[in-house]
Amino acid sequence: MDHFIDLTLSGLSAGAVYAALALSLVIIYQATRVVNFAQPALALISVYIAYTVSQATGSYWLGFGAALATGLVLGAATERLLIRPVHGRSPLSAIIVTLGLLLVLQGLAGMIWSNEPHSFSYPLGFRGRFSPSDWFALASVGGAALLLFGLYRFTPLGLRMRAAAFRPEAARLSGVRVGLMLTTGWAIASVIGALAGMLAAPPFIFPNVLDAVFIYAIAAAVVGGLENPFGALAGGVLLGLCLSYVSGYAGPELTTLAALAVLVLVLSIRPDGLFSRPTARKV
Amino acid sequence: MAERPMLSVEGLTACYGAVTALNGVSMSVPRGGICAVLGANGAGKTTLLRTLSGLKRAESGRVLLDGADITRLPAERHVRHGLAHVPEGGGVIAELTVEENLRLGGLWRAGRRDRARSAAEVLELFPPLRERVSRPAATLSGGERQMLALGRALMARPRVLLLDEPSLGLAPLVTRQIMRMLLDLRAERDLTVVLVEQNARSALSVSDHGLVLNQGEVAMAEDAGRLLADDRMRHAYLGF
Amino acid sequence: GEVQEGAAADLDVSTGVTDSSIKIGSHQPLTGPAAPGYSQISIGAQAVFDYVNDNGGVNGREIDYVVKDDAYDPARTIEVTRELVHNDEIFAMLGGLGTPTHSKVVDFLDKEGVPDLFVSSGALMWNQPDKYPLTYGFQVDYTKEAKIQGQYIAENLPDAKVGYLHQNDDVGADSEAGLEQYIAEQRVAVESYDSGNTDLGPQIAALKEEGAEVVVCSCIPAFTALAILESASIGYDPQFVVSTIGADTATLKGLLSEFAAEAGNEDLPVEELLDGMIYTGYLPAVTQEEDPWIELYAGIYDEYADSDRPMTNTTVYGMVQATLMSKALMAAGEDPTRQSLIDAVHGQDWSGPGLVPFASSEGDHGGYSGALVMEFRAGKEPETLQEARVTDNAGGEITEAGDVERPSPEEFGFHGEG
Amino acid sequence: MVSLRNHASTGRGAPAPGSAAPSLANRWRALPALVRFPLAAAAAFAAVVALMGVTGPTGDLRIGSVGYYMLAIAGLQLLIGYSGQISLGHGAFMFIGAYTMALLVLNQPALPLWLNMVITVVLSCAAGVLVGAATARLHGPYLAGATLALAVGLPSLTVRFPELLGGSNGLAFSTRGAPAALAGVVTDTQWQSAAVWLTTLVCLVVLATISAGRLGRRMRALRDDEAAAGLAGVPVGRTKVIAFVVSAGAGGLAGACQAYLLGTATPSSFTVTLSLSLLAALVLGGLGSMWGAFFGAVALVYVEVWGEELAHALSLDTDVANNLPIVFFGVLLIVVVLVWPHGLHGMLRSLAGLVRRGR
Amino acid sequence: MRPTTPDPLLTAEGVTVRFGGLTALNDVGLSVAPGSVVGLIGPNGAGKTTLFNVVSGVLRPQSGSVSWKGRRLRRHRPHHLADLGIARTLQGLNLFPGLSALDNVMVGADRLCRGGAFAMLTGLGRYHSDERRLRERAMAALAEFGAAHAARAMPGTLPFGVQKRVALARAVVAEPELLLLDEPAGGLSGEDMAALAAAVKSFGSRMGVLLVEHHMDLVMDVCDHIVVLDFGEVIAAGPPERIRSDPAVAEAYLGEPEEAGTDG
Ligand SMILES: Nc1ncnc2c1ncn2[C@@H]1O[C@H](COP(=O)(O)OP(=O)(O)OP(=O)(O)O)[C@@H](O)[C@H]1O
Ligand SMILES: Nc1ncnc2c1ncn2[C@@H]1O[C@H](COP(=O)(O)OP(=O)(O)OP(=O)(O)O)[C@@H](O)[C@H]1O
Ligand SMILES: [Mg+2]
Ligand SMILES: [Mg+2]
Repeated sequence: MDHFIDLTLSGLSAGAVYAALALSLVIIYQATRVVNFAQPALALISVYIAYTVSQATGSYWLGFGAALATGLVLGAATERLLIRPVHGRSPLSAIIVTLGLLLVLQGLAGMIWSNEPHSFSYPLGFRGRFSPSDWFALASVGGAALLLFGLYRFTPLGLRMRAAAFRPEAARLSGVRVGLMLTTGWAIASVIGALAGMLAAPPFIFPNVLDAVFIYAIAAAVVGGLENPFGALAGGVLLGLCLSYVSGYAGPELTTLAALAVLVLVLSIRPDGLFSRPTARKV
Repeated sequence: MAERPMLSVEGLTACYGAVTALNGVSMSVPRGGICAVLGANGAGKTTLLRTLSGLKRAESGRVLLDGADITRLPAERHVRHGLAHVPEGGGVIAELTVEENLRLGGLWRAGRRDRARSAAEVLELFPPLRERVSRPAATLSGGERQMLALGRALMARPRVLLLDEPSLGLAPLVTRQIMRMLLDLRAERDLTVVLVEQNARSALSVSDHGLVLNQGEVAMAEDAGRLLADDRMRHAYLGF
Repeated sequence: GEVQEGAAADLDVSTGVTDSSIKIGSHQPLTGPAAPGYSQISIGAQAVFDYVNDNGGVNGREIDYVVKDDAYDPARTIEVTRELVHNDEIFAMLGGLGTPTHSKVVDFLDKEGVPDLFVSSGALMWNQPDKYPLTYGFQVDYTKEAKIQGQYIAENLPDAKVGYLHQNDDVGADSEAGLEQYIAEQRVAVESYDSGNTDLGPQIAALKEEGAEVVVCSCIPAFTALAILESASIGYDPQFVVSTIGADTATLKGLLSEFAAEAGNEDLPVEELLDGMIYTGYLPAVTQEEDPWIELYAGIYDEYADSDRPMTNTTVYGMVQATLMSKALMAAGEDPTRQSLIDAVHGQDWSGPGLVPFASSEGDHGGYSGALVMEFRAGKEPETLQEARVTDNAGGEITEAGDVERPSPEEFGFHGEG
Repeated sequence: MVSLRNHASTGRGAPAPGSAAPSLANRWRALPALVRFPLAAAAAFAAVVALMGVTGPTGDLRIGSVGYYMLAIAGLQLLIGYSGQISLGHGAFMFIGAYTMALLVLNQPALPLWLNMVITVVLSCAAGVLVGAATARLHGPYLAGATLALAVGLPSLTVRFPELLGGSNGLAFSTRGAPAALAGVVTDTQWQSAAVWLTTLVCLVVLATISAGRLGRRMRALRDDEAAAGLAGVPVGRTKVIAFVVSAGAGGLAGACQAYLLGTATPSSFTVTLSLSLLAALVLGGLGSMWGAFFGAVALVYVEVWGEELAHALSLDTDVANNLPIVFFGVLLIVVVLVWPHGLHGMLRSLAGLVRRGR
Repeated sequence: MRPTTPDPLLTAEGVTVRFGGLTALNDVGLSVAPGSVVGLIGPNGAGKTTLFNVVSGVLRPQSGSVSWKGRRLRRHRPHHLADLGIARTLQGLNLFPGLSALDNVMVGADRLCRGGAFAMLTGLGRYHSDERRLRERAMAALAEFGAAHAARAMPGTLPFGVQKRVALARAVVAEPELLLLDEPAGGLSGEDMAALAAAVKSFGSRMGVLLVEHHMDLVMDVCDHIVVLDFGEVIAAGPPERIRSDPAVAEAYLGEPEEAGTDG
């Protein structure tokens, strides 16, 4: 029983991290219909900046702020410089551009900070069954999802962002500054991505540190449905728990297969994820 | 014309790559005027409207809205100047609900109360929409989408309305209602309308003025009544 | 289908040797998920070669060390190895890294007649003189080391419940084979991890659940650090016994440096986390600053290494490989051929940098053949709990190695005009 | 106006009047696919053999690598470029193929190579049926996510069944090289690379035939508009599955060729990176044409090499040098997609167009 | 219907479709005889497209049945239509933008192939004869609608009217026995509309046609029989003359009767 509770708790805190990165994927997907493969790299650079800042200043929270700010800038810049030129082309173009950016940024991180791991601390204490850091992860990710949900559903900005994402031309005719909205979407997403990075990276950072988390984040986003921030949250937690149980009871080498199984199971019942809206009418 | 025209276009030219779709088009519509733009498929009618609303860049020429040059403004600024465009095929946002689509249309205007009133008016105008306010626009029938597109444009309370084939897919009764509505709006708020239509007869019947495009050039600009009456022109350009 | 045996390659050649240089090749994971940690090895080796070249080279020749990145992907290893052999025309291979990777090129190197010295892996397969006459191991293999660990635990902690924490590849399997010979009865749990998944929570929780008082950790450094942190986080305090691959204390300290304040001891925060850790080793550690070899290496590192990070045991590992290589090349004579290099390797007395005897005879290609047992002491020199012992990787006895002679670098003679 | 636009739109492929070469090209294009594709393949094979005459042993190996990557990418081309199903897990089929080949060589050494290849194709097609059927209802990112999970999950089977699949060290074996009669004339690697290319080209002929014909048309139709394709009589689900099966077969065979050429099958060769690289190479080479597969495969094999040579030539700091090839590939991806939306193939075609117009 | 008409091709009986709380079709029936052109009209949202969707297997009705040549269709899917001999155009264009006009039409002709899966996959057997026949048939169909010149062009580069012709050619190339047309005249100019009317009339001799359209001139001109839907129910059915003067239809759909003829 104790073991079960341990696994549940560790699954929850891992799930929160998957959820955060999944959330950033969902936002970008909603904003530009792009699955952002560069997300882990954007988060990675943010985390390295945080590392540098907190090394220099000695303050974790200054670094934390710097990471979020870096995420904001990087996200916006990526959208402006790389995504906008391929806007309206096939989804593959965007996938490849973000893949390219992933390679470039991971390579750059290796060039600047080397491929060696650096020690990187948790936001709060890491001791305890469900440590303060775990609480922080769960609370900050849940809070972010709530804020986003509110933003999208109830504010004019959210409405504008959705309109710009779905039908840019129609949105422009209603006075929406489409470019600005898409950039905003990317910026918000990358801030959350940076948060995910800050939660996922400890105890070490190195250029590939977010790779595995990213795979699970994609799985979580798909399981939850890409149309809904709560989907990402639920998908992340569900996946975190499943993987923790599988790893604990059946062996860690099965975790990736378990992720595949969860994905196939959910998608065979709901092809558009758990929280998708009813499928749109096509004819 | 003594009064300053609401919309005036001078020597507008627009191209798609090597194809010149609009070639030196000039026109002017007085405040409260309704101008029908006619022409065969591919004549450049849609291109004209898209250039007017800034969706397409003009190669040369000027567009003046109530005297202000709006040629180089990006599309999203036009609606603030009071110019609304209902594109060909409506352009509703299928993923949003009917209510959200309408809300979006009025978003740039301040005043929540004002917006609510417009929404009520639009739903009054198109009763089928009222029963479907909370449904995704994707589930609407073709005609219902067209109504929604019009409604969204009206939410902006435009001074000039550009309509691209509004009757497409609409039942005759609704088409007639829309034509009548245009007349009402003109009477009420001095709305100026540029109306692109295949259905030349019904378009001309509500217009003051008709403009016939042929291969991107103005083939004829005439009083609507006279166009309707002139058999020769009708056969040559309008095919009826 | 399987192939027929080819004729043995001609070894009386001096491929890669010019009047002024000798070309040596290696494949290392410089990028990708396996890069962290390991990229230090070639930096260390390069620094030693630079030092050698500045100090007379080997018999007057400079060593040209060519490292190719294989990203730990065997397909790439095969490609870069062929490139090294055919295009770069290396004289010999040094310290090709990784079991899954290097195991795919031993046949090829053997067929091409390229001496394959000092493979960077503790797998058992390098020591098969009949099958791979040109391949020589370097580090103590996983089974030997585990036997020594097992015996130590059986003798010194006979009543403790033991849990294993393994990497789920040959490191884990070979170690378990060794441990089981001595402490099968004491073992209460076997947990494994995948190096792609940095969440050790479930494994540590399971070890705690089974009540393991000793945890034998056959892990790479990052996972040793993770195990320590994870245990600390759930308030579990077993005695860790760590294999040499994961016991690079310098690296561990670096990895744990941020958790200093957490450990509670403000003066020696990081060391507190590692205090009392038992580990096995066969090379001097960077922390042994008095050791003449470490002194030399530290000097070389400062002067030549292309790195702004502190030197670690992993660096020392590469440096020792390079030192041994240089010595072998010196011994291969004025006009080295591949055959003369092999002969030199066979007859060589390697005592010097290492703390245990090194096997490279015609019949035993095993490399370092045993280990010491040490304990990490916060703020102090590590304490040697048990002097060097050696053994084989099957069911053989463990014997004390006796006093291992360690000539100083000057006496060792691994560079010069000859 | 109609006729004018019509002319403009067909102008790209149409011959410039009066020049001789295009008429030849036209006659070539008029040949039935059954003649044209095998002829082209035979010419390509001759070119490859000739090329191996002048490259060194490493070059021979790389030529072989280009061969099997090309096969895998061509299969992906059919799946993505034609049927529009974006798969991020094609490496999984290579994995299946490579392990099938390895197990056959190790356990059934008497079987001839061609039979191994046939068995591989059958097995990987069967895997394709499973995957295709499980994903037929999925769209866009959902399909991408599911296939990505496949690529990540499948190789971990090796750790689950270490006795059979060799654990994380994988399987190593040696394959037959050149026949004794040719010893000294042809090296083993040359022989093996040629065998890989022969396999690849035979499969490319099949893939080209499929994509040029009815099945290819069905796939492109459902890629463009699934609902309309269904109403026009295209069996949507079945066509999607067939696309998966065919491309899985090609991917599996590519994996088998890799295993045969390198004599190994190891899980760390089949990471997500492989799947993503295949996709990247496909787009880099150019979607929608089998030439794209060729350029993509060349880029996949050689960009890394050039990047390393560049790093070597610049004698950079280690950290920078180590990471330069990755950055190099990333920049190439971004630049090509931004500047030439139709990939390297598109770029070369437009260059050729410029040259022709310039004459 | 008239007693002389042959057995109907298609019959729908008691079809009811609900979307959540909204009843899109309520107990609707209709039938199409070979060689007849049946018009289906009604206000926007009346359920015309929904009925098409039921007939073509896109939607499954909550109750009611669809029969083809007297046999009840159960669980049929859209791609079965072509094999049954039914073709459908969509509201809007729905050409395949990545295929040339000719290829678009060849997709529609797919069912005329004689070769099986083997030929498709290997290029052997009937592969080439099939390709050749399909191409010839498709060219003939394009020529019939006056779009032969556009065969190699991509749909996006074609004028709207020509695109519509290509879509029609794609629908009829496989010689269906029943053609379902959903607003074929939308967006067409007068000239193209006349051509369309002629084409639909000519279909009448070869196949049954079920036509949804808002252009009353066209409907009245080409249809033998008209069914009027309103709020998902049939409010009138009969020959054009009767519909034109039906007061219920006028109120729901056409507007005041004296204006009824002025559209088109
Ligand atoms: N995106 C485009 N790319 C290239 N050419 C285009 C594009 N859009 C329109 N054209 C061409 O520009 C010309 C004018 O087209 P436009 O759509 O303005 O005509 P229209 O009068 O609105 O026709 P319709 O009655 O069919 O709507 C046509 O020749 C058309 O082929
Ligand atoms: N998938 C769906 N989900 C919810 N409601 C739907 C769906 N499809 C259709 N409806 C509703 O059913 C009604 C009938 O729609 P249908 O498309 O059949 O109308 P129609 O007669 O074709 O109209 P039009 O002439 O405007 O095209 C409409 O009110 C529409 O909103
Ligand atoms: Mg138009
Ligand atoms: Mg409809």
